[in-house]
Amino acid sequence: MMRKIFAAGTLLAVSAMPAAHAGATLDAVKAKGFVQCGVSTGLPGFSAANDKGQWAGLDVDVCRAVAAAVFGDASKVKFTPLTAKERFTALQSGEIDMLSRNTTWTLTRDTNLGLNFAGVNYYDGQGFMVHKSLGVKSAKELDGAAICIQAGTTTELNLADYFRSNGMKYQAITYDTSDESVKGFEAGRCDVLTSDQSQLYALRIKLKNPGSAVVLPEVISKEPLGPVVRNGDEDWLKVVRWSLFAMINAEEMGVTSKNVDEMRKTTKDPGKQRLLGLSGIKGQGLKLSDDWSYNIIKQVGNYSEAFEHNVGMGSPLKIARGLNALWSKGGIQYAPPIR
Amino acid sequence: MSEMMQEKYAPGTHPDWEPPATEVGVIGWMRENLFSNWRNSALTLLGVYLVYLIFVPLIDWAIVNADWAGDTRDACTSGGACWVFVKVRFNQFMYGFYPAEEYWRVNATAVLFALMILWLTVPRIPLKRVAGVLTLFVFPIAAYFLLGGGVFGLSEVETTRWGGLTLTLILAVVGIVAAFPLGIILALGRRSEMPIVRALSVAYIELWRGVPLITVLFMSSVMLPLFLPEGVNFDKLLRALIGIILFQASYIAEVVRGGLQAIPKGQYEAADALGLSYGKKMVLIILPQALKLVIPGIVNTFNELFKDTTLVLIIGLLDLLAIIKAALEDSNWLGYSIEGYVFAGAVFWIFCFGMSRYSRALERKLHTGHKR
Amino acid sequence: MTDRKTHPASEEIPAVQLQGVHKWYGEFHVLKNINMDVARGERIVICGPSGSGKSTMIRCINRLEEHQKGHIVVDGTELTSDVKNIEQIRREVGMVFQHFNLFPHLTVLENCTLAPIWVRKMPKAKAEEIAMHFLEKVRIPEQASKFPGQLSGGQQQRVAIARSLCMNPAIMLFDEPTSALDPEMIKEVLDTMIELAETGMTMLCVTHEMGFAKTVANRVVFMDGGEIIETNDPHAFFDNPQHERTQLFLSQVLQH
Amino acid sequence: MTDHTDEQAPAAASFWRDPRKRAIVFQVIVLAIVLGLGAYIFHNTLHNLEKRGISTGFAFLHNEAGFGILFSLIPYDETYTFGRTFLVGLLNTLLVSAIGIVLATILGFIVGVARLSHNWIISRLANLYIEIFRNVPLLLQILFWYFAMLPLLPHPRQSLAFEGGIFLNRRGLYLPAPVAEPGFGWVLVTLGLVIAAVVVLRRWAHRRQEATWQIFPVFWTSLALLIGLPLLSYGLLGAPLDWDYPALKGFNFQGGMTVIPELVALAIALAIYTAAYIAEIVRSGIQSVSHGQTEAAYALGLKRGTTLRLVIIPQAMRVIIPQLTSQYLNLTKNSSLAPAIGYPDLVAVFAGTTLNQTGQAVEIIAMTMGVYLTLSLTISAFMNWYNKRMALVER
Repeated sequence: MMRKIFAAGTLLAVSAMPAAHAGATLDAVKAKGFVQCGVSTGLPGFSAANDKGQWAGLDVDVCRAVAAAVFGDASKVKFTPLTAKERFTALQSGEIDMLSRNTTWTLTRDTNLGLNFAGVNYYDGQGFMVHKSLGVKSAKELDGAAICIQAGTTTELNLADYFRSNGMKYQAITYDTSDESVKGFEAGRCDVLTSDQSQLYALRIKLKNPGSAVVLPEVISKEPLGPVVRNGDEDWLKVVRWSLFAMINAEEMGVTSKNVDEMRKTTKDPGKQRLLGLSGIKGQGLKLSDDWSYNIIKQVGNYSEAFEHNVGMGSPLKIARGLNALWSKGGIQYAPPIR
Repeated sequence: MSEMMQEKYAPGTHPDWEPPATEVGVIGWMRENLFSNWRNSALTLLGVYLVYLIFVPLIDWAIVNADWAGDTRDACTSGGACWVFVKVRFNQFMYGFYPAEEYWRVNATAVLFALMILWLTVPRIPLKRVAGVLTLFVFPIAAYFLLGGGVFGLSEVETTRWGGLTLTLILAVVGIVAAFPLGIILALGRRSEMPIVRALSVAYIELWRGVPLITVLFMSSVMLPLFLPEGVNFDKLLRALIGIILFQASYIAEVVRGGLQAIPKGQYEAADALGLSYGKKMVLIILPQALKLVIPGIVNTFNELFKDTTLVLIIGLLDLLAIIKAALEDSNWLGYSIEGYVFAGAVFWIFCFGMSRYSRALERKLHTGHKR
Repeated sequence: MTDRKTHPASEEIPAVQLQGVHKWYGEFHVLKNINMDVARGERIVICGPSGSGKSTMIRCINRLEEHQKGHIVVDGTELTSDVKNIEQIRREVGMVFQHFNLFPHLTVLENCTLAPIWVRKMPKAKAEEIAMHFLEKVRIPEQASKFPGQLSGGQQQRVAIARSLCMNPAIMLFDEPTSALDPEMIKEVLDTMIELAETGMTMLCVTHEMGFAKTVANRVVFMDGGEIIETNDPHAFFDNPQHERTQLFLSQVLQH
Repeated sequence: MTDHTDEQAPAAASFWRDPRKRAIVFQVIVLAIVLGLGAYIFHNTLHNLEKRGISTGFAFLHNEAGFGILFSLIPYDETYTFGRTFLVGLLNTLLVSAIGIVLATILGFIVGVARLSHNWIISRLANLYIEIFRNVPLLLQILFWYFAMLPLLPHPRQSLAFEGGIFLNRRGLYLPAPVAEPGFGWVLVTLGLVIAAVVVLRRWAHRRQEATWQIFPVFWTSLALLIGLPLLSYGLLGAPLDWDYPALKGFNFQGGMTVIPELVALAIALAIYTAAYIAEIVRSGIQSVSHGQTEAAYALGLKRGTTLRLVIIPQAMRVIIPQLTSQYLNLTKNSSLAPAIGYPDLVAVFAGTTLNQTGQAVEIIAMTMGVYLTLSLTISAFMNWYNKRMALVER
C-alpha cells in the first residue's frame, strides 16, 4: 500500500524498470525511437564529446552501429555519460539500454551483476609508461618506483599483484581522474604512469612533449573491453552482439562505407551477399530489417574504419592494431560468420 | 582683527588656513597611506614587489602572449594561453549538450530568473510577497517545463543533455529554492517547545552539517537507488538534487534560526496578545521579519553551494568544471587543461564575487535600516 | 467607541477575577495568592517596586504568562490550557506594552488591521475603516501609511493603543506604557489613555505615573514581593497609606 | 466566589483543546512517520541488497586489502586488511586537517589584521587575497597549488640536499627518522618533568607578579629549561637515539621519513582557502570592539601593536571563536577533496578504493559519514565548552 502511494507520488520523476523478458528491450527501443546508450564521461578515442556536443569514439561507434541496425539511422541514439561507479546501476535499473564504456569482461561481472557481455570491441591490457630519460626498458626494472594511477578500477589491484609477484616495491599515488594522473606524471611526481595501454597512448598526447615518454612492452593484465546489456533479454543481446560482429566481418571481407553501395549492386561473392542481407537469413533472425548490416557499414563503417578513425593512425592517438588486428592478420579479433 | 579677516576672505578660504600640501592631494594621500613611517614604507615596497611578482607573468601568459584566433589547436603557437580551446567550446561550457537550436529556452529561463531576482531585490518594485511566491513555486515549474520540454510543442530535452554553466546554475538555484521551505520548517522545529520535534530537528541539522557534501553526493548516487523500492529509479539529476536539497536544508535552517533569534520577544508577545494563532503569528509577523534579516546569510549559503556544485563531477553530472574536464578528453584538444581551469575559475569568481558583494551591501543596508 | 459589543453577563460577572493565583519561575515565587476582582468599567492602577510581580500579574490575565495555581476568569471565561479559551480571551483583552512592540515590517494602518482581518475575519475595507477611526481617536491618522520606524516613541505608543482598540476589546491592559518614553512624549500618551478612560473602558494599568493614577483610577493596587499589599481608592492611597511598605514606596516615588 | 482554597489548580482543558496534549499527539505522529520512513528505507535496502547479491555486514573489514597506499602514519602494506585502510585514511584525514587548521589560523589572523592596516597597499592586497580565494571553488585551488608547486621542485636525482641528511625533491621532503634505543625513554621522562616544572614556574611567576609587581623572565627561563634539561639527560645517557637516514636507491630515496607533496599542497590549499574566511572573521571581530577601547589604550600609552595584542584581540576573540569553530569544521570536511590530487585521506582510500574493491557501499559510506560526524560533534562540543569558559571568565 505504502509502496503504491510512494510510487504514485513520485510518478513524475520516476521511470519504472522495464521487465527483462526476451524482446522487451528491442520492442521498447523501437517504440521510443532511439537507443539509450551509456558511455564514459570522457575517454580519448573511446568516447568524448566534440565541440559540437556530438559524441565520438570507438565505444560510441558500437552504440551508433546498434542504432543503425535497429532504425537504419545511426543518429538515433542518445548518450548517457556515466562514471565507473554508476555504470552497472544505470544498466540494471533500466536507465540505459546498453552500456558501451570500456568495461572489462570478468567472471564476477558476467555472473554476479545480472549482466551480459555482448562481445569484445577492444582487447586491452594494463601497461606502463615511463619517462624516456630514466632509460628503463622493462617493467622488471621498476623496483622502488613511484607510480601514478587513476583510482576506481582494477588497476590498483593488478599493479599490487604484479609488484608482489616480482618481489618489487613501489609507491602508488592514486588520483581521482586520468587527467590528474597524467599531470602528476608530467610534473615528475612519479616515474611511471600505469593504465590500460589504450589509455597510455591517449595520455601520452596530453604531455607537452609526447616524445619524452615511452610505453613499456609489458602488459600485466587482460582487459577485454566490450558492450554490456541486461541479463534475460536474449533478443536484445543478439542485436548488440551481431552489430559488432557485422563490423568485424565487413573488415574481413573488405567491405567499407565507401565501397558498400558498389558492392551491394555488383557483388557475386555469396559471403558478401549474406553480409549485406542480399541472401541467407538476412535480418529475420534478429527481428530487424534485411538491410540492417548494410546500414551499419554504410553509416558507421567497418571495424577497421572505426578503429583507425578513432584510435588508430587516422587519429591523434596512433595506436597500432596489435591484438585488435583480425585473426587473419596476427591479431585476435575474430567474429563468427554471418550465414 | 578676526573680524577683518573674515571680511577679506570667505569663510575657510584664508591662505594661512589652507592645509599644507603634504596633507592633501596625491602626495598627502601617499604620505598618509603608504609612507607614514619607515615600517609602513617597507610594507608598501613589499606589497608593490608582490604585485609585480604575481601579475606581470600572469598578464603576460593570459593576455600578451595568448592565442585568440583560429579554431584548431594548430592555431596555438605563441606559448601563452590557448584561448582558442575555450572559444571553440564556449557554447558547450555554457549550455552543455543542450541542442543548439534550443539555446533560446535556456536563455529565456535565465532571463526569467534574472527578472524574478530583480523584482525581489530592487526595493522600488512593489508586491514582494507575490514575487516571493512566484519565485519559490511558479518559476521552478515553469523553468522545468521550459528546459525539459515535452509540452506546448517544445521538443523534449533529456536531463542528460543539460550541462555546463546551465547545470551549475540549475543545481545551485534548485538546491537553494527547494531547500528553503524545508529549512524554515527545521528552523522552527529547532526552536519548538516540543522536545521530540526539537530533538529530531537538531539531529537532522547536525547530521547533515557534520558530513562533507562529497559523501552526500556519493550517497545520493550510489545508495539512494538502494533505498527505493525495487524498480523505482530516479533520474540522475534528480538524485543529485535530492542529496543537495537535503544537505542544503540544514544550512538554511541554521541561517533562518539566526534570523528567528534576532526577532525580539516583544514581537511574539504582541502577536499573542492580539490573539493570533501559532501559524498566523509565524507567517504574518515573525517570518517576514526574520527572512528579511537572513537574506545576506542565504546569499552566502548560495555562494557556497554554487562553488560546491563542482563536486557533482564525481557522480558523472557535467557541470561547468566537469564539462571542461570532459572537453579535455577530446583527442583533438588534449593538454589544454590550464586554460580550461583558469576559465572555470574566472566564471566561478565572477558569480561568487558578485554575490558576496551584493550580500555585503545588503548587510550594510539592513544594519543602517535597523538603527532607524 | 462605535459598536462596542454588549456582553450578555456584563452586569453580574466582573470583567476579571483572580482567585488564589500563584506563579513560580522555577524556585522563585513570583505571585503569591493574588485575589482581585475587577468590575466592568473599573480602572485600576497597579504600582509597586520593580520585581514585585505587577507585570507578571497582568500578563497572566491574557496568558502571556501561565499561572500554576488558582483561577483566573476573564469576561466570564476561565483561563485554562484550552487553546480555544485562550484565543477567545485574547480577542477580548487588548494589551499595550512598554516597548510598543509594533510590527516594524507593516505600516501603521496594517498594524491596526492585521488582527481584525486575520482573527476577527473582518473584510479589509471594514477593518481599515475602523482602524482609521481609532487612529483619529489617538490623533495620528495622517501617519497611517508610514512605518513604525518613522514615528516618534510617543506616536508609536499611541498606534499601539489604537491597534489594541481595533480588536474592540472589553478590557485593556497597560504594561508600563510610558516608561520607555522621553518625558515630553509621556504626556501625549497619558492624554490618550485618559480619553480612553473617559469612554468607560475597563483598564488595568501598571504604571509609576502617580498623577495619572490620581486622575483616572478607581482603585490603586500596591504590590510588593509578589503579594498585593494594599488596595485603596486613589485619594486614600496617596494621602493615607495604610501599610508601611506602601508609605516607604510612595515616599521614594513622590520625592521627584 | 469567595470559597476558594489555596490548593486549587487551574482547571484542565478538554483533551483536544489542551496544547500540551495536542503537542504529545503531534510528536507521536511525527516520530511514527520518521520511524516508519526509516523502517521503509531499511526494508528496501535489505531487499535490494539481497536481490543484487551484495552481502551485508562488516566482515569485509577483515579481508586483505591488496592495494598500496602512498602515505601512512602507521605500518601498512598490501597484506593488511580493509579495516587497516580505514584507520590509515582516518589518520591521514586528521593529519592534514590539523596542519591545515594551524596554518589557516596563523595566515587568517595575519591577513585579517593586514586588512585593517593603515597602509593602503597592504590593506588592498589583503582584500584582494580575500576576494580571490573566497570566490573560487576549493577544488580548483587544490589542483592549482599541487600542480603549480610540483614543477618548482627538483627531480629526485637533482635533489636539494641539506645538512643532516635532509633532501627535498618532487617526491617530497626526506628527513632522517629517529630510531629510539634503550634509555631513550628516560629522555622522554625528563622532557615530561620539565614541561610540568615550566607550568608550575609560570603560575608561580604570575602570582609573584601580582603580589610584588616584579616581572620574572618566564619565557626565556622556560625555553632554557625545555631545551637544556632534556639535552643534558640525552648527553648523559650517551645519546640513545639513532637516525635512519634517507638514501637514494634506484629511482627514489628510501628510508627515513617523508613529507609527501600531496600533504603539503592539500594543507596549503585548505589553509589559504579557509584563511580568507578567517581573515574576514578576524576583521569583523576586531571591528566589533568599540573604538573607545583603542582610544583608552592609546591614552594609557600603549603602542599600536601592544594595544592590538593586549586589548583588542582578547575582546574580539569572543566574537571570533564561535565562527572560527565552524571554519575549522569546514576545513575538516573540505579535506575530503583530497582524492583529486592523490592524497590518501579517508575518502580516497576508504570511500574510494576500498569501496570499489568491496562494493560494500552502505557500510562504507555510513562509516565515512560517521567519522566526519563524530569529528564535527567533537570539535563543536569542545568549542562550546571553551566558549562557556570564556564567557564565565570574561564576566
